[in-house]
Parts: sequence; C-alpha cells; structure tokens
Amino acid sequence: MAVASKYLPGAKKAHEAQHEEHDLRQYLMFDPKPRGEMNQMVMESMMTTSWKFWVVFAILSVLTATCFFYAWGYMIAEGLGVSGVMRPSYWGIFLVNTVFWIGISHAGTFISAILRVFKAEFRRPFTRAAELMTTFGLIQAGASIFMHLGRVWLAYWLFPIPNARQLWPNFHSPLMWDLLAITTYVLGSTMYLFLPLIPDLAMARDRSTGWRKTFFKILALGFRGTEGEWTHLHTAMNIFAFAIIPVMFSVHTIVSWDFAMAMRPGWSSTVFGPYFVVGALHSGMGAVAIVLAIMRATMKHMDYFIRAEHFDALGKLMLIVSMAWAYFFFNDYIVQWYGGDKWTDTLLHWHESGPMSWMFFQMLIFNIAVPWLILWNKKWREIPWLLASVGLLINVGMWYERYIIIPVSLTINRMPFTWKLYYPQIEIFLTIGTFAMFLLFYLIASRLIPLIPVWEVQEGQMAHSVRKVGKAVVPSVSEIDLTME
Amino acid sequence: MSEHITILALYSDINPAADGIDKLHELGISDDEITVISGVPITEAMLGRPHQSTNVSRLALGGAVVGFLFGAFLNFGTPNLYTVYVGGQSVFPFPPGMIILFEMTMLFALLSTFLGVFLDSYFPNYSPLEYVPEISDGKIGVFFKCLQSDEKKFMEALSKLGAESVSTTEARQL
Amino acid sequence: MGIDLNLVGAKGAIAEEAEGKWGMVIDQDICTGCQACVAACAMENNLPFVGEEDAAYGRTMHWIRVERFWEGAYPEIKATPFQPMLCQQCGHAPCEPVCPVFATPHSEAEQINLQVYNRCVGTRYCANNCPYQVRSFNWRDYHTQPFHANDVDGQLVFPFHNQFNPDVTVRRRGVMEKCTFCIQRIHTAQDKAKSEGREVEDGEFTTACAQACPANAITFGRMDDHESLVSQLAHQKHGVKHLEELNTLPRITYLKEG
Amino acid sequence: MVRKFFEWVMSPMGRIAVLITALSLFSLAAYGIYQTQQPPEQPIEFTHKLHVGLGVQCLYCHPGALRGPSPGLPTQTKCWGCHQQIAKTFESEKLAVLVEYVQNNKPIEWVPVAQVPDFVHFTHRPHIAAGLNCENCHGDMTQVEIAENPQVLNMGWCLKCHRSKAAGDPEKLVKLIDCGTCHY
Amino acid sequence: MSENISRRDFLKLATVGAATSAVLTGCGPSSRYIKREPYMEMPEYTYNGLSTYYATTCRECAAGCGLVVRTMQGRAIKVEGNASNPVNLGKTCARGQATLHGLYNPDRVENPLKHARGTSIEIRIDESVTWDDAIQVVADALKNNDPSEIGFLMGMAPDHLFDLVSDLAASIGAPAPLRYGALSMFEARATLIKASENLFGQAALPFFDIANADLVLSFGANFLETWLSPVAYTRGFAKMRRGNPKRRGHFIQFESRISQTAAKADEWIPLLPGTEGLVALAIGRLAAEAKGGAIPKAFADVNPREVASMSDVSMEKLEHIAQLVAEAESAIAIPGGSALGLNNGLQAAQAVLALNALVDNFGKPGGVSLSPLAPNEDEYHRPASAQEMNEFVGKMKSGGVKVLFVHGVNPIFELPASLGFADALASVPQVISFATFPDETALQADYIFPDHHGLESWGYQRSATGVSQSVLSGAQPAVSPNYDTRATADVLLAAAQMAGGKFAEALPFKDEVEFIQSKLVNLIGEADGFFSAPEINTFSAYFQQHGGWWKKSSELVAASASSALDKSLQVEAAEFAGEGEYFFLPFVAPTLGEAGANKPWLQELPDPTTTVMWNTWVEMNPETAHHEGIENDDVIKIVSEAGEVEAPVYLYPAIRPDTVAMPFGQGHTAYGRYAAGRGVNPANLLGSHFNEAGDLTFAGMKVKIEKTARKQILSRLESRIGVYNEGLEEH
Repeated sequence: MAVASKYLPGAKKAHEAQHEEHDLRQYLMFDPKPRGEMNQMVMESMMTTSWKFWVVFAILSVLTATCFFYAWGYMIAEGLGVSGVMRPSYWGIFLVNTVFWIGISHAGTFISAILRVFKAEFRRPFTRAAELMTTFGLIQAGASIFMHLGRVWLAYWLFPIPNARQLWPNFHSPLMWDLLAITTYVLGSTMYLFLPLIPDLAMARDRSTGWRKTFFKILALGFRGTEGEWTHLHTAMNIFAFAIIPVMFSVHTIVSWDFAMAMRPGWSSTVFGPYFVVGALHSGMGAVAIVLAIMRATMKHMDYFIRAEHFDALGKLMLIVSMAWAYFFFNDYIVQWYGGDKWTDTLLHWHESGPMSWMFFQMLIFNIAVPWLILWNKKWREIPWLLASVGLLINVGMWYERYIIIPVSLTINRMPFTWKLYYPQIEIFLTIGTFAMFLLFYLIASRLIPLIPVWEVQEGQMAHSVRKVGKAVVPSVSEIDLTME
Repeated sequence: MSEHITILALYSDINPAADGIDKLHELGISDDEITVISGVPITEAMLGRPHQSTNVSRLALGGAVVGFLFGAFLNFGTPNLYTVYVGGQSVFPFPPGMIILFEMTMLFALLSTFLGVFLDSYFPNYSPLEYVPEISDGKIGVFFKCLQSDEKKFMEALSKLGAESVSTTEARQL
Repeated sequence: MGIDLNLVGAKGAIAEEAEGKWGMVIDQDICTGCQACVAACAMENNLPFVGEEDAAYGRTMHWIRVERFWEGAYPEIKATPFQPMLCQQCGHAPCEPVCPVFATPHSEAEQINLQVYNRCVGTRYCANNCPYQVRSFNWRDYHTQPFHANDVDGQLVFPFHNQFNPDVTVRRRGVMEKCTFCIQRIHTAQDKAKSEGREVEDGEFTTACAQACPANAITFGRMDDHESLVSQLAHQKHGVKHLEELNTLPRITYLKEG
Repeated sequence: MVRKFFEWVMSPMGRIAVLITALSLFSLAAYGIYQTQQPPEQPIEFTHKLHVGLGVQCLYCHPGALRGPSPGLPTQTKCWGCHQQIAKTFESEKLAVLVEYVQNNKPIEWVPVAQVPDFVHFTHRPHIAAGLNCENCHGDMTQVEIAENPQVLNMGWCLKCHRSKAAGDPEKLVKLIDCGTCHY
Repeated sequence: MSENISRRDFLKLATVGAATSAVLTGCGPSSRYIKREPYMEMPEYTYNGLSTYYATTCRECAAGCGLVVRTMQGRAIKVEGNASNPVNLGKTCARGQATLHGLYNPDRVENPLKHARGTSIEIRIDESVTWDDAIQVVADALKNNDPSEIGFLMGMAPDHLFDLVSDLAASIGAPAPLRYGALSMFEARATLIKASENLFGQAALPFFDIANADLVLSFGANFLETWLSPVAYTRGFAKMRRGNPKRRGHFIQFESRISQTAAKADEWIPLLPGTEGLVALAIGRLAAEAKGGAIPKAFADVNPREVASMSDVSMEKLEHIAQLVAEAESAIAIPGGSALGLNNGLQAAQAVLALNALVDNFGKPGGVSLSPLAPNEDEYHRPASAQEMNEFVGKMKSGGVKVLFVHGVNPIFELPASLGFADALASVPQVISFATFPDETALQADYIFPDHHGLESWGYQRSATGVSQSVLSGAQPAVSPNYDTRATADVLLAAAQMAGGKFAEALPFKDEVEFIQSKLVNLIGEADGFFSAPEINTFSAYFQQHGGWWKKSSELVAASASSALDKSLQVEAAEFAGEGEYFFLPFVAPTLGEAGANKPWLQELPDPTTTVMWNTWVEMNPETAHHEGIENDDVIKIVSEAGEVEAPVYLYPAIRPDTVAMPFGQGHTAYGRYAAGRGVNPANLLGSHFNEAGDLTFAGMKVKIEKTARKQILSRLESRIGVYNEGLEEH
C-alpha cells in the first residue's frame, strides 16, 4: 500500500540497521501490514479462547452473581443496616465506588476525545479499549449510586417524569445535577464508542459466520463505506470529540460538588472541581495502562498493535497527570491547613494521626511518590508490567483518596458528640461485585467486538511516512486524518 | 431499450482509482452515477469527486436548541407546577439552572448527532446492496451503472488504468 | 427591601424572618439531663428502639439527644451543662435544598422544616448536610425486623404496636426522619382553635419533650408573637443559638448559665 | 441455537405463540388490576342504596365526621336501634346475620373502603366545616349497593380540589398545598 | 382472651399487608391497622378518632406522680403528667413515660398459673388454673395456716393494697406486711427517718424546700435522679436556679463521683467516703465562727483542720463553703444516699440536719420541715429497712413462715444476695406471687396470680415527700386488662369471703373499688381539700376525674431548731468491710430505677452521665485504670467479701481514684427478654452490714479488682473521639 511502497531500505550501516530494527519493534507505523492481514489478526484475537479464558470467565460470573446481585438483593430486603453506614458517616464505600468508577470512566473519553482533537497519533490502537472502560465504568458507578439509596425501588422519582401531583424533582440538589450529568455522559460516551465501531463491525461481518455473522450484521447497520457514510461518520465523530470533552469535565466537577456544596469541614472547598477531574484522569490513566498490559499479554497478536511507543506515551501522560494531581491536592490541603478553622483543623489532624492515617500516607506514596520515581525513565516506561503495576498502585491510591474524602472525613463534623468511625460491612462484597462485573464485561467485549480499531490504525499508517534526515530515519505524519471542519 | 448493469472496479491504491474515475467522466458517466466505497475514509478531493454534503452538524445544532429549551423547562418551568421552598433559596435557582441548561443542551446535541448519522446514511439498512468483502480489506471499489452494450468498453478502459479487477455485480445480502 | 439582613446573620428585631413562627427555648442551666424528653419523644412519635449493637454503632433513632462534655481534670473536673440537641428547624435549612426529591421541604405554613417520609428515597444527603447531626435514618425495619432488639427469637413483639400514636406515621426501612416539633400537636391545636373560631393561645399545647421536662427547661410556642413566653425567654441576653455563624437561622434558643 | 430460535419466531407458528403469550400476560395483568378495584367482603351485606334511599342521613351512622378525623362505622346498637322496630328484621334472610350479631353480642367488624394511606393524615372535620358534602368525595351513595370507593383517593385528586378551593387566596393556598398539612 | 388472640391475628395480617404496602410507600406498619376493635356499644364519652384521657397514678416508683393517659379505641397511646397533681404538676420522668412499655410488654404473666419453683412460667404444673382455683388456693393458705406464720411482702406501691393487707393482717392477727424496695435501700430512708426522729422527735420524712433556698449543700443525696420524689425535687431545683430573677441558687454536692445530680452542682466536692458527717460538722463550726457568737454545742468538739486532713477537702474549701453558709439568706443541707449508707450514716445524717438548725431554716421557706402526712394516713408507714428484711429472712429460714404472699417487690433481685433471701424462700412451704412480670421472685413461687398492670388497675398512692401539701394520688384503669389478670385486692377480698369467719369480717367489701371508697369516706368532711363532695359516690367520681385528692395549702410541720443544736454530735470513723483497695459505690441507674430493666426504651435511654445503653458498666478513674493497666471496655472482675461480678470498664474522669462505682438496675436472670441476662447486679457484692438505723451500709464496702482477658464494647451514645479525643491525641 501507499506507506508500504514508500518504505525504502536505507544505506546498510551496522548501527543504522540496528537502529531501524529497534524502531521496528518500537513504532507501529514502521512495519505496516496490509489491511487484510491486520483484519485477520484482529479476528483471530477475537475468536481464539483458551481454557484459561473460560476459567476466568466462570470465576468472574460467580463473583458477579454472588457479590453483586445476591448481596445487593439481600441488602434491599434487609435494609441498609447490613452495610456499615451510620451516623455520622451516612455515606460509605458506595459513594467511594461511585466516584472511583466515574474516575475510571474518564480515561476513555480523555484518550479518544482529547487525543483525537489534538491528533496524538499514538492513541489510535487503544482508543476503543479506553472507550469501553468509560461505558463499563459508568455502569458500575450508576449501580453504586443506586445501591446507596435507602429505597432503591423508588429511584425513578429522581427522573423528571410527569406525575399526577405535578411534583418534579428538586433541581436545587447537587444529586439531581449529578444524575443528569451522568446520564448525559453515559449516553454520550456509549454513542461515541459505537460510531467508530461501525466500520470494524462491518469488517467483522465480512469475516464471520454463524450467529456471530448475524450479530455483527445487525450491529453494522449495513455499513459499506461509501463516501457519504464516511463523511457523516467523520463529521459526527468530530462533533462528539469536541462536545464530549466539556461533558466529561462537567461530570466529575459535579460529582465533586456533591461534596463541595455540603456545609461540612473539609468538604466545602472551591478547588474540588478540578481536583476531582485530575484525580479521575489519574486513576483512569492507570486503569488504561493495566488494561493495555493485560490485552498485550493475554490476547493474540496484540504485541503487534500495542507497542513500546504506546506504553511510553501513556507513561508520560501518567507522570504529567500525577504532577497535576499533586498540585491540586496540595492546593486543597494548604488552603484548609492555613485557614485554621477549628473543625477543619480537627479534620486534618484526624486524617494525619487518626486511626485511618495509614491510608492517608499510603495515598500520598501511591499517587505521587511511586509515579514520580518510576515514570521519569523511558526504559522503565516501556516495560508493560511495570507500567501496569504503577497503574494498579495509582488506582489503589485514588480509591484511598475517595475513602478519605468520604467516610473518614464524615466522621468529623460540627457536633463532636456524634463522631464515630465507619466500619464497612457488606459494602466490601458489593465492591468486589462491581469490580468482577466490570472485568466480566471486558472479558465478554474482548470476544464480541474488535478491541483494535483497525481502520483507524490503517488510517494512521497511511498518514505516516518515513524521511531520512541526514543519517537518521524519522517518522513524519501528513495531514491525512480527514477531519473536515 | 436495453437494461442497465452495474460494474464494479476494484483498486488497491488511490491513484489508479482516481485515474479510473476521470476516465469514466470522459466516457460520460456523471458523478452521481458513480459510487465509491472504501475500507478507510478517503476524501472526495483525492478522487476529484464533488463535495459530500452532510446534515449531521445542522441536526446537532437543532438538537442543542431543543435541549436548551427542555433544560429551561425543567429549571424554570417545573417549579411553577408545584412550588416548594427549600433552604431559603429562590424557587428558580439561577446558578444550578446553568448546570441543568448545559447538561440538557449537550445531551440533546449528542443524541441528535448520533441520530443524524443514522438519518443521513439511511442506517440501519439490511436490504441487499452492491458490495464485496474485499472492501474491508482496504480495497477501493468504484460502482457505476451503464448500458449492457457498453460493458466491454468500460471494462477494458478501467483495467488498462490499473484496476485490480473489473466485473459486473448485483446487489447481495451483506 | 434593601439587603436581606438575615444574610449577614443579623440578630434581634430586624431578623423577623429569623424568628420564624414556632420556636423553642432550652434552658441549659436547669436541664438535669434526666432523659425524660427523650423518652417522651420516643413514646409520642413511634420511635423504634434499635438494640445494643446498633445503638453502640451510632444508629440510635432518638430525635433528641442530651449532650454532655467534660471540662478540666480531676479533681477540678466539671460536666458541661447538659445540652439537648434536636432538629433546630432552621429558617435556611442546609438539609432542604440537597434532597433530590423534595422529601424535606420547608413548610411555608408552619415555618418549620418538614420530613415527608413517603417521598424520601433515602439518599441521606440531608443528614450529611445537617450541621447539627440530628437526623436519624431507618437502617432496618426496626419495628418488625426479625433479628432486632424489638423481637427476639424471630418472634415479632406485637403488644408494643398497640401504643402507636395514630397521628404519626410509622416509618419503615430506608427512610430519613427527624424531630417535627410535634407537628401533629400543632395541627390538632390549630384545628381545635379553628373549630372554636379563635386563635391558638400561648401554652395551649406544647411538644412532647417540653410537656414531660420535669425541670421545665424546654419552652415551646410562637416566636412571632412577642407576648408569648417563648419569645420573651428567647430574647434574654444569655440566649444563644447554635452554629449561628452558618446562617442557618435556627429556631431553638439555648439559655446559658446566668 | 440463537439463530434457530429467531427463525422459529419468524415462522407462522412462532408468531402465533408469541401472540398468545403476550395476550395471556396482558389479560393476567388486567385481571390483577380488576381484582384490586373490587369492594371488599363486608360482614353484613349492607346496601347504602336502600338506606340512603329511605332518607337516613350519612351523619346518623357516621357521626364522627362532624367532630374529628374519622366518621366512624356504626356499632350494632346503632343498627339495632331501628331494626328492632322493623318486623322484617326477624324474617328476612339477609338480616338474620344482624340478628345473630346482636344476639351473640358480637362487634360488627366493618371493612372500611374509603381509606387513605397511613402517611396521609386526613381529618373530616375541616372538610365538612369547609362546606363539602359527603358525596363530593364519596360519590352518590344512593346508587351504591355494597359500600365501595368511587374515586382513587390520590394526591393529585386532593390537590386539584385544594387548589381550586384556594383560588385567589394565596395565604390559604400556602396552607392547603403545604406538604406538612397532610404528611407528618 | 379470645379477643386478644383475634387481635394478635389481626396484627399479623395487618403487618404482612403493611409490609407489602411498605415496599411502595416506605411507611407503616400502619398504626391504624394495628387494632381495629369495633365497640359493641360506643361509650358516650368516646368519639371515633378522638382520644379519651384518664387520670391515674404512676407506679414506676413510690413517689405517686399523677398521670394522664391518652387512650384511643381502648389502647393507651401516651402517658402525660397530671398538671393539677401537686407532686409533679404535669411533669414526668423517663420511667413514667415508659410505663406503656410495661403495659404492652411482651413478657407479662398472662394468666394465673402453678409452676415448679425456679422454672420458666412456660413450664406449668397445672395448665388449667382458673381464677376460682386461685381464690381457693389463697383462701386455703389464709385459713389453714397459723396467722403468725403467714407472711406478706409488699412493694412500695400501691398504697391501697398495702392498707388492705395491713387491715387483713391486723384483724387476723398476722404479722404486719413488710414493704420493701431497692430504692428505699439506696435512699437510706430508714436512716433519714431515724435521724429526723432523733432531731424532731417525729418519725417522718423531712421535706427539703430546695425551691426557695439560695444555697444547697447535698451530702450524697441524688435528688435529681431517684431520691424520694425526683420529679418534685427536680422542679424544686429548677426554681432554685431560675425561680428568683434576682439571685441564682448555689448548689454544692459532696459525693465521691459526679452523679447526674452532682453534674448540675456548681461545686463538686469529692470527699473521702465516710467523712460526710465530719465535713458537715466542720462546715457547721466554721460557719458558726464566721457568723460570730457562741459555737453551738453540736459543733463544739470538731476540729476542722483534722477533718480537712482526713477528708481530702482542703481547709480553704471548707472555709469557703462555711462562708457561703454564713452569708446565705436561706441555706439548706440535705443528707442522703451514699452518705447515709454507712455505719456512721445516722450520725452523718444528724450532723447534716444540724447544719440546717444552725442556719435556723426549720419550717421556713427554703428550709427543712417535716413532710405532712398524706390524707387517710394515721402515721407514716416506713418501708422495711434491710435489717428488718434480714430478720424476716431469718424467720423464713427457721421455718417461721408457712405461706408467703409477694406483691410488687422482687427481693431476690433487689436484696443483696448475701442476705440469702433465695435460700430462705426455699424453706417456705408455700409461696404465692402476685407479680405482673415473671421476675426472679415470681419464678421461685409455687403460684403466680398476676395482678393487673398499673394502668389497668384501681388504687391510690400517698405522696410521702417532695410536696408541702398532703396528697393522695388516685389510680383508675386507663385500659381494659390485656390479659387474663386480676386485681390482687379483688383476689384477697374474694378469698377472705371464701375463707369466711374472721377473714370475711376483716374485709367486708365486695370488690376493690368499694374498699378504696371506704378509705376515702373520711376525706369527705376534710377541710381545705381542693374539691369536696356531699357523698362518697360523687366524691370518688371527682377523685377519679382529678386523679386524686389533696389539700390546697401547705401543711409543713416545723420543729424547734434548738433541740437539734444543744446536744453534742459525734461522728466516728466509717468502717469498710472487705480488704480490697477500692471503695465500692453502687448507685441506682437514673434511667432504669429498680424495675425498669424490662422496658426496652428505658434500656435504650443513655445514662445521663456515661451515656451507656443496654448494659452495666464499672466507673473507674482513668488514672487508676492506667495504673492498673485497664482500658475502656475491658471486662474486670470485682471481688468483695460477699461475692464477685464481672463487668466492662468505663474510664470515668469524674470519680475519686480510690473508688469504683456501678449502677444498680441490670443483671436480671429473669424478668423478660429485655432484662434477662443483661448486665450484672452490683447488689451481689454487698455484704450484710447495717447501720444504727438498720439501713444496709451499701456504701461501706471495699473491693478488689482483677483483670480478665475479655473485652465487651459498651454501647454509648457519646463519641469517644469527640468527648475523650480518642484517635486525636497529639503525637
């Protein structure tokens, strides 16, 4: 193809050859394959399932059934008493999980929207994996919110539905903003996941048989790839890419407002919006790193699509975000520390020397120290398992952060007579349940839809060419990404 | 009166496809009789084809307006139906109103964009269409209708200009 | 019109709105912490008891609690004056706007903070946002649930139900609740007065806690009527309101020593 | 297998099967709803139509409506007060039940039909005082045999009346649509 | 009975229904669905949906507060104070409020029964004991036993039954009934009465007019909790603080821990247990000096400096207090509780009363006087002191009691185990209990012929103290009996009739009400009553309507001051039994009282000072605990000469380091599901030692402390983080 033909072997010098050989391993656009071959690879990665897959699948399904559905049903039947929430920690791990999962969901949008807008080429192979994370993460977030309702069977009262008494929801309430924002976000991101998926579904349709064929045929909507279809698709995707970004920011800002709006020491802080958004990206990036590493390790042919360059770029992003998070954290902390309000002081004291102080300091280590110590080094950034483990630690750290902000901070209020420490009960199982369900969805998705947006990858390879500057071979990208304004 | 047939020319590269299309123009096939399908998006510019118009953006704008109005109704309309005072705040809170307006605008804009794609490209469409699986292998396909009598002429012309294969084709179940 | 003086926490005559309609004065100097108010409230408002474990874990359903702290160290130690803490029926209640379903609206008629049990979906946001921490949540079906204190060996303890006050809704699991200023008594009194074609007189009725209090430390009545005992008491110099700096406009005045 | 199922559904037999299932589900739901609308079994088949037709005032048997929250259901002495003077009482089949109640001195456990949920605190007195008549809410009982409830006593219905009554009197409206007026 | 069953079934159904509806509404089980019991004939005073109110008297303690019970369709819904009753003027304590939990308690004795001693009431010997059998049994017991071998054991309430039994006993020549209650023991009533007898020559309870005093010295008297008439004294306290706009009464409490009462004191003096009397004398002497003039004989031979050194009260403090006493317009000193429960308690009481003599407040407002006798009372009937109970136990042991009738008291729980009542009971051939609840004593009886609950019964109660008027509170049924119970008075009357002869002559009444009326008859003529009536039926109608009868004006009897001061007073050193290193201070749990443990809402009421719910705790000074290596919630074993108990520790900052304190009220082994097996009973630690007045020296024990490995989390309302800074300590 176009790019392939351009790739001329340079003058054979030993070090050059070595250099090129290294590049080949590192950069996806340096050893392009014909589209057909790539399609084949992706299809294979979808079709091949070892016994290991089914074992994991079984375990996850059992966990989901017991820890998510059974535990939740039990809680609905018995009342929230079986969980650990009480006065004054009226909100417990439920809200922690909600914030955590919404945070995870941000990575997808960030990568596929912001990086698309700024034409960051390395994004191409794993946009879809990230977008899936958005949708699945939001499902868990929504579930966690509904779990924490005392009477979840009345949750429909939260939605603006006409009724006999003409009493509508209360739009003064941050929870209502939250509900609308999350609804917008979950619908938006799901559509944004689906649009670029259509051509790949068409591809899969052309290469599958049996019930899979029916499945893909229905989803592909009869896409052929006419100029018109491409144009509409592209226009829509650009609109989405631009529109979903403010939505994404609004969602986590509003989540933060659930806390910031409340008249509580440690909560009513103006920096919470950006602080939460960055925190979300922090955990999101970490999650992407984990998912990429797992994909690369477990799925066929993925080592072709997911390269060192991607981990490298992701690592850089993680480092930057980690720094941003540290900045916002310090910003929030110093203001409260300096303000010297009686209750806030007590709260900070409680964080640092109370029974949960270990969590506070581990949070700082996982979210700041670890990334900064490891991610500055290119060599280390390119090691998938290392990046994945950093991502894992960051996620633990971020989960701690939310835990400290919600149940631990709720212990301290303006009525010292009521201060009590929160001990989670059934929430632990429900948490496990949400994680299991999230992974289960991923597992199923990995076998039902192409995790690699093949056409985007090919587009990228078309866009790239290689120029010799002096003795070095450097990639150069042309404005082929056919975004029409 | 002799009936029309559809001819499909397959290309694996853009340049010959462009040449082929020019040739067809010469041979008097107008643009709207030609359909180009490809596995990757390629602009009309590359093939010297007229600009493709799309309504998606207009629809998105319309959706945004509707959403804004809906948001306005939620925030400034519903409290009128049953007025409840809370926390000494005004019945029509403006700052929270901004949020509602924003979210509803965005939601409807996105929905209508999505809808726009469906409307503009007639999705979903499960009826038989002219198509070959090679397209999704990155090949570029050029369809055009012509009189059966002219079949030979076109075939030669196109294959000369580097078409991988030129053949008549029928609509088929995808 | 001008600026709303209540916004700057203004006190006294200008803060008419801050006075509200119904108000309460609690005299901490004579409150003996005897818990009679707590018991009376429980009996009047169908409060369930939760048993030892849940009580220990901070799930008591009391609508009113008596707080006491310590000052100094032995032998110069002193217990701070007992402080009954109940819903302050704020004029600008922080709990109200945060409820997504209007389950805790402000009553324009009675100028108090309502809790509409049947509308509550149990987000517990109100309780988080209550600076006084006086809201209690029905974590379980304390009235019926088979493994709780009010029934042992899975057998429901029915006789207690005979004592339910029909004027007060019995709450089930997943519902937030709080002190209502005995609104059922307010309504009964108003209805009676109306049927006799007169206004409700000061002291004609009172809340369960005030009625029981052996020391007469609790006084309840109309704040907007400056002749009423409660407003007379409330405007003494040693009357303070809790967390007034938050501009919640609490309706309860605490009288300190002196 | 999935595909097979789809094909079967598309086949005539399949379509019929789907239709039948849908119909049966629907009728089941309908029957359930119908059941909830039935007047409950009363200890005595008391016909309002007859008694009201004879000119017995509502307040004679339900006097509480004037004074307080609940109008009350008549005790057997109330029934007996008239019926002991009516010869028919001792012959008629239907009235045998009443006689039996009185002779065994058993309380008549009427089943109330016009009930609001427990979380709604309704009082008759102010409504009567406001000049409402029984039939405004309970319908025309001269047409009802066994007691049943004519309307759905739901909040929308209450509010409709409250709003109309308070039209043009904001102060009254505030009181009448205040949540705390009925819910506490 | 059948009606009850039907009601129960209805409840079940209703709750099921409500449960389903609750899923939709989240409210219910609907209180309106609980019991829809139509009347056969609507009482003319009853309207549907409107409440009916009955005036009656509280039976939770002996103070005799007037109650007004709100009932609806035959159900008691709420208890309020009777505003016109002088004892409580419309107020109630927590225990009064919770009376309904006694009435509707699931663990009542529902019908007369015969069962094997010590077994639960479910295990019946004879399933079919009817009330006729019961009456037969009682009649035989009366008839077939030598009157001198019949024993009557009564509680502090109700008085009408006590009168009835007294009359019966007197006329058949049986020993007079003994009445007893743990409260009277912890109040040390006997000592107080003896002291006032010694001082005023009249055995009556003194009345302390706190309301009009401007300085109150209380030596261990917990008058805000359970002491004598808590509601009345609480009202007095409030008036003392707020009654007079010009001055705010000053209140000093002498006690070794901060009790609920001490918590309200302006000054708390943690003196060494046993030195109360000395301190009182010292203050008296210093005050007399401050006043100038001759030192009265009473205080002549006390050396304040010695006292200061012995009692841990600094000389400065003593002088400061004496100064206050000297300057006060109306000072008052109150002896009570732990100060009197010592071997020198009587002397202490006299010393304290002498202080009042010094400031010459006898009979004056804000001073001490003798409580007036209640109407229809010839002389004050003092409850039995622990010593008298001990003698009675001895009599039982020696087989001197052939049949024992027990009503309204639970000696096995309320008496210290060391007195051995339980064993003694075993040697009584026939024990007949009239208990409403299956308490420990009832379970040791052969028969239980359950009395109605207080709210289901007739009667009257005299107010012994707390008010300046002479008050007789009347009781009437507020609800019809829930179970197949019967008024003990009726049972005795019927039995007497059945027994015939002198028994029948002794009680010539057809039922309880008639007997009560016979006791009211002589009030008709009485002057100064707040109502009067031409004849008895009208009178008793008013009596029920108003909930009693009382004089309009106060009838305080003043005694001469001189008599108190001119004989010298000695207070010898207190002796403490047992060789432990800690003083042991049992006190009555303010929210539970002696018999509140079976009422779940009382259990859930936090203790005013520790906020502990549902359990027993041991109060210990943190210093001591630290030194002993004990922490919060550690279960420790307390060993006295009489026995040992195990209970979790509460680190209580406001108690003497050399003292441990425990609340009395928990530790039942029976008495229903809420009481049984909950907490421990400190009475088991008390040895049988008595002071001169015959009161148990409950404050005179020394105990040892042993650690155990166990921990038991105490259920507290308060936050240990917020109140004790746990987890917030500086590092």
